[in-house]
Amino acid sequence: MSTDSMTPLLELRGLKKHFDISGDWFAGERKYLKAVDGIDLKVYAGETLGIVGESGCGKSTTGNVILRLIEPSAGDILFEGKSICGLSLAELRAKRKDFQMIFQDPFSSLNPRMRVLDLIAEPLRSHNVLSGEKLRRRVGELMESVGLSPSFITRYPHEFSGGQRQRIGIARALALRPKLIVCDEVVSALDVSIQAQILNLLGRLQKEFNLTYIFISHGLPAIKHISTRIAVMYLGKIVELATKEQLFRRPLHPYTEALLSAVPIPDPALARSRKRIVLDGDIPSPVNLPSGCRFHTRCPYAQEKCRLVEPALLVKPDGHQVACHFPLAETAGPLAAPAQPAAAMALAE
Amino acid sequence: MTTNQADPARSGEKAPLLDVRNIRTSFRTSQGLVYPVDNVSFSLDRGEVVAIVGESGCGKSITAFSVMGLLGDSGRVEQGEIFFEGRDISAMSREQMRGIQGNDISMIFQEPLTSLNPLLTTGYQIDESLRLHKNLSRKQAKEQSIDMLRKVGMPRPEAVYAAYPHELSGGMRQRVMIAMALSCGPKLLIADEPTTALDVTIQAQILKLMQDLRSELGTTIVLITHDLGVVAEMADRVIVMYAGQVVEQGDVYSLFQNPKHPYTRGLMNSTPKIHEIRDALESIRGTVPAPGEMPRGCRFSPRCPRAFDKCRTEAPVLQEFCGNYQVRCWLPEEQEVTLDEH
Amino acid sequence: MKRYLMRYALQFIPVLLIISLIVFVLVYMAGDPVALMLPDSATPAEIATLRESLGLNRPFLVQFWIFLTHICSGDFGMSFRYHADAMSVVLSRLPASVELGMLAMAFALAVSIPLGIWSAIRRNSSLDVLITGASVAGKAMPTFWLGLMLILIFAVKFRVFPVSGSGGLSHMILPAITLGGGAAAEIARLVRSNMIETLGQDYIRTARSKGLGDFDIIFRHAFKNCLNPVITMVTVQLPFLIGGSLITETVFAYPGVGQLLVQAVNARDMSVVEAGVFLIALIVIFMNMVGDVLYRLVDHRIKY
Amino acid sequence: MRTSHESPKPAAAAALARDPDTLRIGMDKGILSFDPQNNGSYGTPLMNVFDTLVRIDKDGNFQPQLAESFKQVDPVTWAFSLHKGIKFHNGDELTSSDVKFTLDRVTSDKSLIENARFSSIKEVKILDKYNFEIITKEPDPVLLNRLIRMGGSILPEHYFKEKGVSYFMQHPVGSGPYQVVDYEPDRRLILKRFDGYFKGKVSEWKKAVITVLPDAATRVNELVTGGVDLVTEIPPSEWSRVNGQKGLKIVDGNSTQVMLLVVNCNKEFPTSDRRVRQAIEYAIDSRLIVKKLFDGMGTPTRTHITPGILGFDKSLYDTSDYDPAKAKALLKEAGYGESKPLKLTLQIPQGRYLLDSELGQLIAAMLQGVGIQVKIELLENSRYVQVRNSNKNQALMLAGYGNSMFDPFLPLNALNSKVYFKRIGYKNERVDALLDKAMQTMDPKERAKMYQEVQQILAVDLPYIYIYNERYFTGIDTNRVSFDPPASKDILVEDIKKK
Amino acid sequence: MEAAAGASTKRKWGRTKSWLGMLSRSKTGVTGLLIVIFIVLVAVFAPWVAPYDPAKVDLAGMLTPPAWLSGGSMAHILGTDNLGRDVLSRIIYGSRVSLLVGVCAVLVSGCIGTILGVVAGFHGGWIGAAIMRLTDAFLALPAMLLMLVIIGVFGPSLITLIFVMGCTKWVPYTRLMRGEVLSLKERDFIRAAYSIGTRSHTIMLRHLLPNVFSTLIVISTLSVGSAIISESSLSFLGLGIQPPQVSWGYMLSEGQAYLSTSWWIATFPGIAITVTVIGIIFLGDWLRDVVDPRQQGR
Ligand SMILES: Nc1ncnc2c1ncn2[C@@H]1O[C@H](COP(=O)(O)OP(=O)(O)OP(=O)(O)O)[C@@H](O)[C@H]1O
Ligand SMILES: Nc1ncnc2c1ncn2[C@@H]1O[C@H](COP(=O)(O)OP(=O)(O)OP(=O)(O)O)[C@@H](O)[C@H]1O
Ligand SMILES: [Mg+2]
Ligand SMILES: [Mg+2]
Repeated sequence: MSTDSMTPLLELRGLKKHFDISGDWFAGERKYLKAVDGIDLKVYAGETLGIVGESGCGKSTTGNVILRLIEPSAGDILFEGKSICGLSLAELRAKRKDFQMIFQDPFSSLNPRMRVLDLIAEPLRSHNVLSGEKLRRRVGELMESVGLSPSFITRYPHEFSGGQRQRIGIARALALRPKLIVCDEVVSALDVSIQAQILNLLGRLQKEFNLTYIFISHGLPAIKHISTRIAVMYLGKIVELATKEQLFRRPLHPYTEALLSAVPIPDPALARSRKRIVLDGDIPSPVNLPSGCRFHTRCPYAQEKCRLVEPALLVKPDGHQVACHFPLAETAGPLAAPAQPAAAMALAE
Repeated sequence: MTTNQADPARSGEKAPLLDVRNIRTSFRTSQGLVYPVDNVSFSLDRGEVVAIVGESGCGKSITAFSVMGLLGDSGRVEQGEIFFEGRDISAMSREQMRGIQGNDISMIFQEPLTSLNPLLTTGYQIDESLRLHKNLSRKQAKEQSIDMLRKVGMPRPEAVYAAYPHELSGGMRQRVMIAMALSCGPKLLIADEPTTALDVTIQAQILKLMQDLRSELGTTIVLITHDLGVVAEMADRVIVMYAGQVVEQGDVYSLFQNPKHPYTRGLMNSTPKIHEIRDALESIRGTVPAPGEMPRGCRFSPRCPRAFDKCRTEAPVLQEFCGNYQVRCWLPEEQEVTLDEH
Repeated sequence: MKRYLMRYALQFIPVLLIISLIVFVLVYMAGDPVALMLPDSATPAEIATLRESLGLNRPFLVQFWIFLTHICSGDFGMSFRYHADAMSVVLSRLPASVELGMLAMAFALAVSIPLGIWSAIRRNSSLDVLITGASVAGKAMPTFWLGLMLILIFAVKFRVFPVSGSGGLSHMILPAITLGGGAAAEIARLVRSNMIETLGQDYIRTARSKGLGDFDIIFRHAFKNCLNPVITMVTVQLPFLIGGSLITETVFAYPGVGQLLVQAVNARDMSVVEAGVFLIALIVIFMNMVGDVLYRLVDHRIKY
Repeated sequence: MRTSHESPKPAAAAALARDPDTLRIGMDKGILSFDPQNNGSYGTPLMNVFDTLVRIDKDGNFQPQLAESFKQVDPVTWAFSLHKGIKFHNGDELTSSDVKFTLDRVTSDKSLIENARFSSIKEVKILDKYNFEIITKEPDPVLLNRLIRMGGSILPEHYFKEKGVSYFMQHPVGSGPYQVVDYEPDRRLILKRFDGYFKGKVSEWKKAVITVLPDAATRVNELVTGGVDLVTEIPPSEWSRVNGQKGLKIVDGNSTQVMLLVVNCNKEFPTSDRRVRQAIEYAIDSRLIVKKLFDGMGTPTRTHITPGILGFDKSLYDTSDYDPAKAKALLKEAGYGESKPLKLTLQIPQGRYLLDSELGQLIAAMLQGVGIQVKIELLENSRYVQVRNSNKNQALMLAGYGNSMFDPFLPLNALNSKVYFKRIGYKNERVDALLDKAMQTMDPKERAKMYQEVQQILAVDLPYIYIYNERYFTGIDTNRVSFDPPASKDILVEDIKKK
Repeated sequence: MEAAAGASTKRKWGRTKSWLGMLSRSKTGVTGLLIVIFIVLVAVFAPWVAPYDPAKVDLAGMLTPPAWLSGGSMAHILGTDNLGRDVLSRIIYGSRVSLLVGVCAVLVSGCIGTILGVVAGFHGGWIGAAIMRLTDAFLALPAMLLMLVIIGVFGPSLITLIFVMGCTKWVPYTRLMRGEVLSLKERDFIRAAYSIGTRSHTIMLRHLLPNVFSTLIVISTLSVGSAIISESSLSFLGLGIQPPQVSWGYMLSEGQAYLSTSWWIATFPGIAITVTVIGIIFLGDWLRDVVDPRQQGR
């Protein structure tokens, strides 16, 4: 997909979100949790951008900041070329028609005391799009399009299974015909069988309504299945950004490599024969970030430079972006080549 | 590396470590009795890693709780026996059971976030079973606990010993759970979805840890999960459960290579795989029936793409295939099932 | 934590000031004390004279200003009723009230926690219904009724406790029970529902899986986890028990701040009301802080 | 606020309880302050600590107390001579200058509650250490009545001036038969017999412990359990418990308190019609009320002047004009009947007087019996006082007035149109003239006559409808004490005799 | 859509049925409902049920004990009070004021408290802080003073009484509701509502309020009892209802003086209050289940 010439649907410029966790007015020194620490990203119409990373690396925060559910600390968000950071709350509310979110937990993201009708109708009502019988009909259509029977319209969320609830969430996000949908871990809480249903549904809807997705997940297989491009986040920053094919064929960042190697493969023969990179230690605290490259504390290839200088996200000629002083393919580090489950990856595309 | 782990155990002892025979577990609910586990049998040899897989709600955890005697006030094992080292533990009093719980059999729970008491230090929670079962003094218990924490690969075990669960990351908490479960050197460890709540890098750490422990201590492990990837990496044998019943059972290689039950096959096909790329995933339509509303005949029949009349009227039984392989399905076993039927 | 407490204390200076001002306005609106001070036969002229000599005939704003300047220097003025420094009048009552309030709370806790736990363990049994009924009755029972009944039974009939008065623990037991009864009822209900919830938590199952007995499960694992609402209750109720127990104080002739304050309100004894409200506000604030410290002690997850 | 820090330990307090030389009294209310000139409440134990120049006896005669003798020199001058050798509790001798200091203080400091009652005094002239004269501004026939008031208690000039008011309040010194040992406000007052008392040993009790027990049931419970020897103010609802107990008894005493209806005679009220007022009086069966509420312990009255007080008129006392037929007739005459019933509001204080709301509801029921429609308005005490003092009283308002000066002028002057005209709306020139004159007449007999005439007029005009003269009820442990309650309601230890 | 509409009416009926079903399954719910219905009926039909005029003073029959005690008579089953009024009739009439005041006071204070609590929890910031400091101030303020002033301004009446109690009893609601809202606010569905573009007041009204409802029911049913009791002390001071009106609380206070000699005057209204409150609490427990869709059909 050649996208460079088009104006992106969404553009993030130096986006930062630092949570103030000092919590104390009189505290001498303020403490910040740097959940998102400078992200530049372009999302083009019709594509699916996947964001992966460990738990706590700032994926959800990024998603929330994009929708301004959390106010960014710095940086700019441009939607269709226009900044939405300066909008007043009322303007923003009107603008919300265009970008919607589907939440991670289908159990907690639906108000247990509202009926499906009200849940799906809420965005339409809030923006005074439709009312009365028309509204009801529209809700019925939406339910059908996500594969729910309209006869469920007066039920409460608890009367549905997890997959069905997630469909309600999707229907709600679709109600206003948005251009962009941020899917925050929409399948993580679901069973594999239902995961498949939802992933397929999202794919179908994307074609049908020409949607753009930002798909946030820590489940690599799912993200691989649905995305066109993938951004890998580590501790509030994007460390690698490439098309799905590039990323899975040849990851350039050691972190991506470790991530890929850690994914269990549901094939006993393959699983037990491949080489796994188990990262030591836990993700460092986002309050006291390590100096230099954020990953150096866990990186098997870390060198002196990594401790001192923070690498920038550089674009390779093929469009593959990586923030590493010693990207794997170039340095051809000791573990680089065999580490990739290359054989398995180069399957039919 | 763990391929033949089960063999020595099987030949070494005649009686299996755990033998679950036809158990049926009931729960009292406001709608009357429900049976989330119905007619489940399996046996475990010493040193084996057996995985139980299945969708959410199919009775995996309840099976484990039945073995542990943790069904609570409203549930009980209504039928069948559970033999642990030859003794029927399903008939034991709560008092007797307490001597086995945490000592001979221990369990790692599904949610490391909620399964640790948030108001007690991790050290206290590990010490507890040592003091109870091994009659250790506070000091001895502390030493052993810290030792155990070190064994599960915890950095700075002394600090972790004094920490509260909320001060630890998810992976650390899960390791505390494991340390807790292993502290008394159990013969059987039931790990209920030990990695589901964790992300891949931490999951990899934990899985590695469990493999190491098994090879070091020879602990028998029951691994409950719905992640087929984890199963493929860890298990010697796999038990597939659906709606409270065992539908397929066999060694990991045969099962993954040639799953016989349509449900198992459905599960495999709906799993997105990192080493393949497909346009659309196959999915099993419908959902797991609730314990109160089981369909007639084969419980999977409403969702089964290959169900025929008999399936809808008559419940299949678990049939033995070659060796230790069992399937609960009416499909003529001879009819070779191929992976790519669609 | 220290900083937190400091901030908390600072935040309350304006609150105290505002409370004082509200009280001033209310007392002013409630009418002046002169008519209440003088005997029934006082003539209008006599009333006017006294009012003037006490400065109560001055315009509202003037009085308000005088009050404001005094209160800022910590001077609450003289009590019209007692002809003594208002703050020292209130302070002289405080120790007795604090003692009684604490004992009442101790009693409430001693009774309600075991009962609450018990009815949680045996929930929906007849015992549970009985305890529920008793706590509802405890909440709906008027204080004077409870107090007088206790006196009639334990002091008059069986003579195990003195009827009234102060001095020693035995004098405080009946008033403490009377005062703590309502709080006990409420806390018992709270403990019950929290205990039920806690016993359903995953970590209780974890504890069971270790083979722990019921006692250990309840007291080592569950109890601490249902303390939070109890702490809230204690911190909300204690100021009431200390400052608002008119009936108990009257029935047991145990003069405390509650009685004093009501009498002062009735007599429009502005300075005493002001001083009393100020002190009670301090207690409320203090209890808020104590509550926060306790939360933190019980639950290390809470950060300030 | 503790007077001394050696307050008795609990054990000591318990020991006190059984001591044969200690009198234990349970009182319904405490003292508000030790300043006798600034103390709103009467019937307190304060008078054990202080002493006045003169006292009044049961028959209304003035008896010397601190003053050995006293006589009127001219219409405005009274000469007194003090007992010699009277000691204050701190050892100072009580002299004329103490008297002057005391009376000067109460007349000059307008913020003192007692100030108004002493305003007729112009000055105190010291003749010598023991002799002095009190000079009034105008002839004052009731000067001696003023001096018996609590405000006339003689204060120790030196001590008071040296230590200041607030110290005095905490460590009071008087010249009375008992001195203060320990005091906790609203809780307990412990008195010790003062050995230097000028009259010698007037009482057998070495000590007195006066406990405040605000709740009537609690007072009785303490008496029943032997916690106290004497308790004040026992309401009728508790009598049966006291009398039912062996060794306990209720003793009743005369008081000057009279319950009455303040009738609003202002034009806008139907009660401005005298016939209506009379009808109301005819409708109320005071004797039955006394019988039912107090078991007969009280006296129906048609006047405020009670026995023992100057101008007492027997014909109006212990009598009731109950006659419902006459009431109805009068109402009819005034133009009210079935078709046009008389409607009025009765204001009742709540908890201010003994059985006030019961009395009010009974009266309402009786008025309803003759066809008057009564709307009851219950008023909380402070609101009651406010309503009354701002003259917002309706047609009828229940009130109870005592007579702390034991002279007819205090209750009757209220009906002088110059005093409360707005409140009562009653003006009778003859009454005004008589009342004014009586205040300038020094001869008691003449004064008595004038007041009697006033009472007769009022009994016809009825600006106040009197109901009964209250008694007051003290419970005693007959094994320990005997007691003849005085009309002043003061609880004096010397009045309570040891058994 | 026809079908859906039909289904919805059917479901509605089904829902009502399931409420009743839930009620019939809950023994305490039935008990509570019966008690409350009984008392409401008694209150409504008081003139027909009561044997006597509750204000009728009878000097001949003062302090008659209940029928089963010696000296009692069947004419006054529960005895008479200090003015010879029939205790039973007074209890029957008293139910009117007591129920009205109890329920209305709780409604008023509950509304004030809940609104403030939800706003404080939802907005946080200085609005929230101001509201919470206000609750602190009200905790310290003597209720008596406030009552005196309000009643001084408006005069004593049933309305004033309810108003006064509303003004003094809202603090616990605010504190509790704020706590609930603070935790609800972090729930995903609130964020979801934001992301849709729902207005703040809609979020408070449609998302927060229904979810704090069950807590609200629990505390407010418990408060009805204390409201009835508070009415008594107010009325007894002359700040509440005026005779010939009666209320249970007023009877209690009137009977207080007679507790040690004629216990029945205060005890029977006390029992009436307790039974009513138990009924309301039981009913409240059931109501909490009814408003919770998750409990329906269980
Ligand atoms: N409101 C907040 N206040 C303070 N810290 C926050 C807040 N929200 C998130 N964080 C912190 O920001 C970091 C990033 O959080 P975020 O939820 O974006 O992670 P994530 O990548 O979505 O993780 P997960 O995979 O677990 O959902 C975490 O360390 C988290 O603790
Ligand atoms: N206490 C209980 N009372 C009644 N039914 C129960 C109880 N606990 C579990 N169940 C039911 O039993 C069934 C099996 O539950 P179980 O927890 O074993 O599922 P699971 O296979 O472990 O699923 P998951 O993967 O979600 O953990 C579920 O349908 C559940 O609703
Ligand atoms: Mg997230
Ligand atoms: Mg499970």
